[in-house]
Amino acid sequence: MIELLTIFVLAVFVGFEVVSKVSTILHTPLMSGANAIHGVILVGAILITGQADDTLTLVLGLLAVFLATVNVVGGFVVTDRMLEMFKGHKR
Amino acid sequence: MIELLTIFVLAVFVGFEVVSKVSTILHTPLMSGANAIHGVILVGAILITGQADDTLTLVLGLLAVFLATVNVVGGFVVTDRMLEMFKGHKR
Amino acid sequence: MTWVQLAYLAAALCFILALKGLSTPRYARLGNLVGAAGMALAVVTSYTTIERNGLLILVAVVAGTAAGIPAARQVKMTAVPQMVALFNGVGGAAAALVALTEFLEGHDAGVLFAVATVLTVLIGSVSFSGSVVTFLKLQEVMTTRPVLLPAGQLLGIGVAVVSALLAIFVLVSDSNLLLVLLALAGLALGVLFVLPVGGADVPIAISLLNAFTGLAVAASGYVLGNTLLIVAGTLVGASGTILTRLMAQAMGRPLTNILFGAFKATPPSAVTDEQRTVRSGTVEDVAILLGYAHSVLVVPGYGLAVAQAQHAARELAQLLESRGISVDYGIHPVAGRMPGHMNVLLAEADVPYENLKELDDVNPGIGSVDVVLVVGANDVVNPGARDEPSSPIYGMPIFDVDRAKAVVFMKRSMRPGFAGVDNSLLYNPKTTLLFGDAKDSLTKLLAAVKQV
Amino acid sequence: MTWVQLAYLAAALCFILALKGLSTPRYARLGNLVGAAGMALAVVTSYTTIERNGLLILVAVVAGTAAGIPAARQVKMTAVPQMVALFNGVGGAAAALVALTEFLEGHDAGVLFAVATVLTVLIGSVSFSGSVVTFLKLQEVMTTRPVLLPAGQLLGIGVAVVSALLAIFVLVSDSNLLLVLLALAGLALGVLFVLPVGGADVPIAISLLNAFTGLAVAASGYVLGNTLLIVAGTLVGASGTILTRLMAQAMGRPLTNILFGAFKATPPSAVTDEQRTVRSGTVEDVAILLGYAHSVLVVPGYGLAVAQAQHAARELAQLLESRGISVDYGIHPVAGRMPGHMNVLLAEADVPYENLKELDDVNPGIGSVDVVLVVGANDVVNPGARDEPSSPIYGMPIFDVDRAKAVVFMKRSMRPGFAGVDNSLLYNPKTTLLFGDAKDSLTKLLAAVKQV
Amino acid sequence: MRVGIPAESRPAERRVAGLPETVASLIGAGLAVDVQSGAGAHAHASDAAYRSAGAEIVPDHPAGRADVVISVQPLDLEQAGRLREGDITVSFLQPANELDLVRILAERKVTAFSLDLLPRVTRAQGADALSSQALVSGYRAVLVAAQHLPRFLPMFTTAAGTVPPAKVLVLGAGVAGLQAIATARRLGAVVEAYDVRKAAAEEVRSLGAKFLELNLETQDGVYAAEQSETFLERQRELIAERVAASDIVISTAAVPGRRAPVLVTTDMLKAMAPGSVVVDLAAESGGNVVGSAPGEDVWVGEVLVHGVKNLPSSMPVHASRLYAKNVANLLHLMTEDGRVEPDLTDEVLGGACLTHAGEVRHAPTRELL
Amino acid sequence: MRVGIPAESRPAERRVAGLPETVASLIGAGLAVDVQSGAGAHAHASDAAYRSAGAEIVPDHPAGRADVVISVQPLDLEQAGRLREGDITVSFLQPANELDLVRILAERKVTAFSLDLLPRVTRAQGADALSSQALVSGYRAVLVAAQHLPRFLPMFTTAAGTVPPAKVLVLGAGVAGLQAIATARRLGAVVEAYDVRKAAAEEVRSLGAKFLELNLETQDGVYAAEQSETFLERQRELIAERVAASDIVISTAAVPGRRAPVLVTTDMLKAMAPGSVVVDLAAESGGNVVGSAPGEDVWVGEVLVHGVKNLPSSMPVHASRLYAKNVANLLHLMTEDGRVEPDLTDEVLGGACLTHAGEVRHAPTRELL
Ligand SMILES: NC(=O)c1ccc[n+]([C@@H]2O[C@H](COP(=O)([O-])OP(=O)(O)OC[C@H]3O[C@@H](n4cnc5c(N)ncnc54)[C@H](OP(=O)(O)O)[C@@H]3O)[C@@H](O)[C@H]2O)c1
Ligand SMILES: NC(=O)c1ccc[n+]([C@@H]2O[C@H](COP(=O)([O-])OP(=O)(O)OC[C@H]3O[C@@H](n4cnc5c(N)ncnc54)[C@H](OP(=O)(O)O)[C@@H]3O)[C@@H](O)[C@H]2O)c1
Ligand SMILES: NC(=O)c1ccc[n+]([C@@H]2O[C@H](COP(=O)([O-])OP(=O)(O)OC[C@H]3O[C@@H](n4cnc5c(N)ncnc54)[C@H](O)[C@@H]3O)[C@@H](O)[C@H]2O)c1
Ligand SMILES: NC(=O)c1ccc[n+]([C@@H]2O[C@H](COP(=O)([O-])OP(=O)(O)OC[C@H]3O[C@@H](n4cnc5c(N)ncnc54)[C@H](O)[C@@H]3O)[C@@H](O)[C@H]2O)c1
Repeated sequence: MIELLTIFVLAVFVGFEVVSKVSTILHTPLMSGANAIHGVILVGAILITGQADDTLTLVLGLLAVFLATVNVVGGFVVTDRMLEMFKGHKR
Repeated sequence: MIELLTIFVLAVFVGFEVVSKVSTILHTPLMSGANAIHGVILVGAILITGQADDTLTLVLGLLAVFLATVNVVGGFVVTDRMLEMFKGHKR
Repeated sequence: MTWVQLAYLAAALCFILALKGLSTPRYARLGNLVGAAGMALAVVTSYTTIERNGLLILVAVVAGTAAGIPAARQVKMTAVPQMVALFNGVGGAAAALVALTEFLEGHDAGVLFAVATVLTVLIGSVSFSGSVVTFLKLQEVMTTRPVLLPAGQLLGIGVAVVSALLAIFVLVSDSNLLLVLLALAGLALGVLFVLPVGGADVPIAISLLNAFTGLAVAASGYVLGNTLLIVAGTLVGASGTILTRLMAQAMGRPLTNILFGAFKATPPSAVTDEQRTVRSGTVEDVAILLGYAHSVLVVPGYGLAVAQAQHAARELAQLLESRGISVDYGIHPVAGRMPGHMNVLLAEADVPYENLKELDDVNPGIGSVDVVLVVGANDVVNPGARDEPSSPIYGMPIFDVDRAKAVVFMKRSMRPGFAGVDNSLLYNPKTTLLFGDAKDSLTKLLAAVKQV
Repeated sequence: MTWVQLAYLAAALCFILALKGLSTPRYARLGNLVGAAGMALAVVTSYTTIERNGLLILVAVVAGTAAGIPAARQVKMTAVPQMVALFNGVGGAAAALVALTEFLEGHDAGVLFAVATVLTVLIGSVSFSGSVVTFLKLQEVMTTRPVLLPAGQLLGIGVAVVSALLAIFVLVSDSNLLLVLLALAGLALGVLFVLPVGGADVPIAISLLNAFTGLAVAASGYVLGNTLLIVAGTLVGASGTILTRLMAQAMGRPLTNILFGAFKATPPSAVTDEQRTVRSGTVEDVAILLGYAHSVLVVPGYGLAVAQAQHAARELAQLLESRGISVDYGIHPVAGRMPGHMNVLLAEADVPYENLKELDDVNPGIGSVDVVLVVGANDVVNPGARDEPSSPIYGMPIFDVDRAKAVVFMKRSMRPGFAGVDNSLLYNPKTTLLFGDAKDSLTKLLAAVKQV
Repeated sequence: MRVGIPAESRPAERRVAGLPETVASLIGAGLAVDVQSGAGAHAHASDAAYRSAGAEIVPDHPAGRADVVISVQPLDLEQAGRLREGDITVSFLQPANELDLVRILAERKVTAFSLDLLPRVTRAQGADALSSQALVSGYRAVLVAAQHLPRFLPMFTTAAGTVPPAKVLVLGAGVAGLQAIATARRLGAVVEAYDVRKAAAEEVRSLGAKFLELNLETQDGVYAAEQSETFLERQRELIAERVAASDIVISTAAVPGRRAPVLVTTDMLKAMAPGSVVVDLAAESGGNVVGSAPGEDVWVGEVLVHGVKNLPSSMPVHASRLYAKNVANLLHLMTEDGRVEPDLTDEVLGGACLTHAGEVRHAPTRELL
Repeated sequence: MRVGIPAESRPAERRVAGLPETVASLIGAGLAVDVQSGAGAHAHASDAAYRSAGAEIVPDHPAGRADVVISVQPLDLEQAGRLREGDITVSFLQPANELDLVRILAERKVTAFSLDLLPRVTRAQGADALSSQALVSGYRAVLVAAQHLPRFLPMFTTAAGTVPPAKVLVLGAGVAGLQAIATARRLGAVVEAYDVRKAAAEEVRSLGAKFLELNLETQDGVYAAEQSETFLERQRELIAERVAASDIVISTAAVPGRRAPVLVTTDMLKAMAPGSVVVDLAAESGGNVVGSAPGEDVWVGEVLVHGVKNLPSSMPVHASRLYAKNVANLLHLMTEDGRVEPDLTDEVLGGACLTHAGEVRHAPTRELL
């Protein structure tokens, strides 16, 4: 458990540090990319559905899988589209 | 074990990120401060000496405790002395 | 330590690198791809470990993909924010569902597990309903103005208190029903949170909800004992929080305004003059506009002289030119207060004569100018002189900057210029106003452009 | 999850914050204190968990303190680097001892444990012996020049191979003796590593050894299953590595030169002209020098004119002035290539006449000037004109900038000025050289000062 | 209709009211243009150049032959006597000094425009010859002062010692004054300026010069009016102090239609450092400096007072170019389909019109007659 | 010892070799100073000012009474005839033009220093009157040109059209040329320059002006020497092209001890736009421009060629100040304990010394005699 907490603390720092100097122009893509990343809940959804044995949990689980997939797939694709506009421009 | 590895990876990132934008004037104090921090081996030395039951390990352990203490104490003090020169100057 | 765990660790690494990449223009796109790769790895890995329902899960994934891709593909660039809000919402819902399911399934672990579950469900629901309302606002299905319920403040506090109580009861009683009720309370809280947020603040709200979802995912990671979820969720939670603060700063709004919007009785002063709205931007907005322009026209006027901003203007122009952006100066025959006023100043600042353009050089091609920087000029760019025969300055030739792609107006106030006539260009939707002394603004702009 | 663990976590947090603080001038000192507090917490916590030998440990700690504090207190500021090297070395030794002891004590765990032990011992010994040699070099107990053993390259490779083999044998055989031998091999390796490093590179070597020690500590954390050691050690290892790279960059030396110094036959070209060394700084060094100055004197010369850097110079001066630093310009009667050359340029850049000072205004008080920025001037600050009757420019009055507290020289090369005479000021220990076109340098400096 | 451009006949006038480029633009508007031979001589515009721009070169003054006569200086009485009813003349006519001429113009039912009367509104700026010629005067005034000053204007730090920058005081910060400020600053002088108009302070500072604050009420409005006694007292003190500290004084203060205000007295001049130079741009309208006379250099002790006379003429090429453009812009305002038919209800044209159909339209002039 | 400062007697010389401030510094060095009454009149230094600086005012030329005579222009033959053996004179003596004077100075065993011969080494800069007076000339040359040009130098965008900046070409970028470049640029002109010296390109650019590249071998060294024929050919082409494109040409090219090179021919002048102005700073040493004469304005077609004569004299206060400082610095170099005793083995003093103890020490002059 202390390890998980340590991981949490360290991850907070990494999250802070990594983002702290982003330029304004990247705010929206970064938000969208981060949004896609938290779609990793899909993993959780899969795991839980993969061991569901009654209908309720199965249904809930499948719903979670569906929603999480939308989050992941849509998130990455829409971020990529936004970032396309950086193409061709160089500093 | 995977948790320890995760911690290691995250700590590497934190270490990288935290230092990556330090200004030249702080190179030496930062090195010295980091040096003091790795004196945390003192904790290891204490723990191991604290359970030593034969003379060899006890002697080795105590030696480690002594050396680590020098590292810690000297490190922080010398860093502080270096940083004194920043005092009184404001931006 | 199994290969599954190592794969998860690799995925977590990918996510860190993705966020790092997304923070620098040059590597942003690559970062996104790395993130997607990490995600694929994580999903495939998790799929290999499941016991049953493989096919159903596959179907759900395919269905989600089928729903997500076209939505993301076909959305117009202007509608991206609401799309992001929606994706965020479903993510939050998924997290809440996962925790709920796990809770229903039967729970062995202790308090920490229960706390994590409760947090996940609550935050997930808030995030879901909040995001949905945001989506509706941005999509203009409902009004974009702040919605102030009669007793919004009280209501908000009330629901928050109820949620807290419910959460405690869940922890104490372990009751499934209460957990579902908590989810409902969370939904209500999300709605109440977002309703009073006005147009310009919505993106900040989305970012905040995004961070919330990240936290929910991290909490669900505790529930499931999965380090990947913890790392990824925490990353998003932390970076999302910072990002929200940065966005609020960039827009010059105090974060508390948005955070506690629900608990405030007064309407935020964002939208005031309904018919003639002006858009006032931040230095960063303008910096980005400039940083990604191909051609810029600087139109100096008397305000440049008053601010003695000639050196700052030249510095900015040189910086832009060093990035391959073409910069010209449009010198109006009567800009300033004496003939040749601008010439004197710009010569002092060593602006090359070749860069000084006159009306006839500029106006024909002005439609292809990306950004016009109006620095302390006013009358000389007033479209009234061209379009309104009743105007006292009708007939004076002007720079037709309203035909350029974007206009940035630097002045200190909404006061008119020498001729004392109002300038409709200020209200043009193409125009961004940058209030303040021209020298100050240019100096800040210089710093901001360097960071783009 | 016990309070001990939580205390360790808190200590780890302190260390992160300490490093963060140490990276910004404003919080550096606070950062160090936070680190010390974290350390105290960790040590006290660990002390409460021990089974026996409490008193002995206390004695050892007191002895260590008694040895460490005076050493750190009394060392002259110029001798700090060797002190740091020494502290680093004893830390490395301690890590190696801890791992060794744990190994001797009897080892239950598997391969990973053994690997960690071997790494700790090896790296710890390298760090120890390397640091000691560095110390001796800096203390000038032995020569500061690179020591190139006859077959240094071969020897280095040989010892490295032997170490690797020993390490593998230890893993296979679990032999205590072999581990001790490994420690000895590590010591040899450390010596061989540092011997060929020359004067200016020594600090970089210290930094690298520092990072090594961090890694050793992290590895020993694995050995002891202690997250605090892992986190702290890794932090130091990672930040130390980055720092080493940054230092090497700042000094303009490729890191590989130092890393593989031992395996190179040719002497590194670092130290060449023994008597007359120049110190070339980075823009950041100078920015910090300026950012913390109270008074600055700019001495422009012909190079300012050639670079057309007058605008950049004024901008920098204005920036400094806006921070309350007093900035004057020292205008030498014959600076440039025509009478009044500097006046023409500075007037163009709108430098106020009041800020232009002459020889007689400047020289009497020059001792209290914190930084003199010599921008493309040379002859007019050449102390030879004052001190060396044999000099062809003897008798020309100069700015006595060598009497100021620090001098920054901006020029493109070591070439002399108009008079063709060498300038001893370039070799003055107070002088930092900033090579490059004056305009470029000033522009970069401007950006860098903004970040101080 | 035919536009005539005479060679200027008044003494020392070197400008011309039309140049080949403006002739071409008038012809483009459907007009015919006569140019008196040699009209552009001082402005380096040859008869051939006019001819190739489409003008007809005529040997005599075009009055009586052309329908519109444009000139810099007003016509003399003889020339005006040749004008026919309905003819139009455009010139820089200052009615108060030319009452006889005004009478003749009115009698002969000539439509006379004076650029001196042109309203200073935004729309009329293209025709604002007061501004364009003041621009020339302000620039030239500094050159004249620099020429006469036995010192440098800029600062120089040299091996033979440091030369401090010259101190320049500009009195009156209208168009000419502002340009004088700008030019003196360009040459490296330290400049301060004074004006009674409220807006002038900001305008002076916008050129990087120092404005002298009187710390008394100042006046609004575009033109200066007359002042109260305490005000004048304080003004004199301030000016006396600053004049004494200056190496160059350039005075440009004017009140339209009135004598120029006297700002610098003989005592003030005597307090100046020997070798100082005063350039009085207002000399022709009475002078801001006691004792200054137009076109003359007067020594007051060791201080030189240069009274300016027709400074724009000293730079005929560009002065003519700006003036010709002003006149052409004015003509374009009243020309439609090749006919010059001024609409006197138009604010600009009405304001600039001195006489029309036998009537003197300018009220102050009507009173003087 | 006694230093004498005469009132300059050569025509149109308005400078003076000592001013009250330098007189004070000489007295501070233990010398006595005689000043001829009225010596400082043009430089606005009164007899009273000299007196209160410690000088004695004498009615006549101090030659024969003072031990050291310092002047701007060399003494005339009569004055030189009054000098006694061992007397010292310091002036701006160009030996090639004053051979009779040199003979008298040598005969009378006078120690004569000429600032024209002063080595241009770093140590001597404080006494370098060639530089200090060239500074004045370069500045004044631009004022003269601007004064004569019927156009603006700066660019103006106005309601009456845009005036382009004047194009100025400076030939010869020595001290005077560089200062002319700087001054013209200050006034807003577009400046280009040409010189044969290699280092000049960088020096010209260091003032923000454009350097004309010949793309042929250029010369090293401080002073220009004579050139090859192909070089001269290419140079002529380039100059012809750029002269034609310029509104103002300021020529300053000189080769010490030689006639100035002819750079601008009549054909080139004819290709210039009417109204252009050429200022020939080298007019006194033969002229860079064909037909230029010192002190005269010559019209070549519609181009004005102004041959310069003693330009520093047109700004006597500061020109004198710099010159007086130069001379004082030179005297300080040879004064010890109130005695002026030049050590002619010193590089600077030896180089500047023309005659000593009956001997002409300057080799080229010796050959000419
Ligand atoms: N050129 C001539 O010869 C001449 C002579 C006389 C009159 N005029 C008239 O002057 C006008 C010239 O037009 P223009 O566009 O140059 O000037 P303008 O129309 O007078 O506008 C100047 C603008 O600059 C802004 N400003 C003033 N100080 C500022 C500062 N420190 N920082 C930022 N902005 C500042 C003012 O707005 P805020 O107050 O909101 O900051 C003002 O709206 C024309 O109407 C022309 O007819 C010209
Ligand atoms: N003022 C006068 O009237 C006059 C006239 C003639 C001669 N002089 C002589 O000129 C000298 C003037 O002294 P000074 O100190 O001004 O000049 P200096 O001694 O000639 O030194 C100028 C320095 O600037 C550097 N430099 C050149 N271009 C540069 C660039 N783009 N960026 C950065 N640095 C650049 C050069 O070094 P790098 O090449 O290494 O960059 C050079 O060492 C004196 O010896 C004086 O006697 C003066
Ligand atoms: N509308 C336009 O576009 C336009 C065009 C040109 C000029 N103008 C304005 O016209 C005004 C006058 O310009 P002008 O050059 O013709 O002025 P002017 O020649 O009539 O007077 C010159 C200056 O002298 C000042 N003055 C008068 N009495 C004074 C006194 N006693 N002491 C000190 N100063 C005194 C006046 O205030 C004025 O600034 C200015 O405000 C100018 O901005 C407007
Ligand atoms: N040592 C010092 O401190 C010091 C002081 C002052 C001047 N100087 C140097 O002395 C040199 C001469 O200065 P000066 O002003 O007395 O020169 P000058 O008056 O003798 O000549 C003026 C310029 O004309 C140029 N010139 C000659 N022939 C030419 C031709 N055919 N075409 C074009 N240009 C031609 C010369 O190169 C010179 O630059 C310069 O290099 C200057 O830097 C040195």
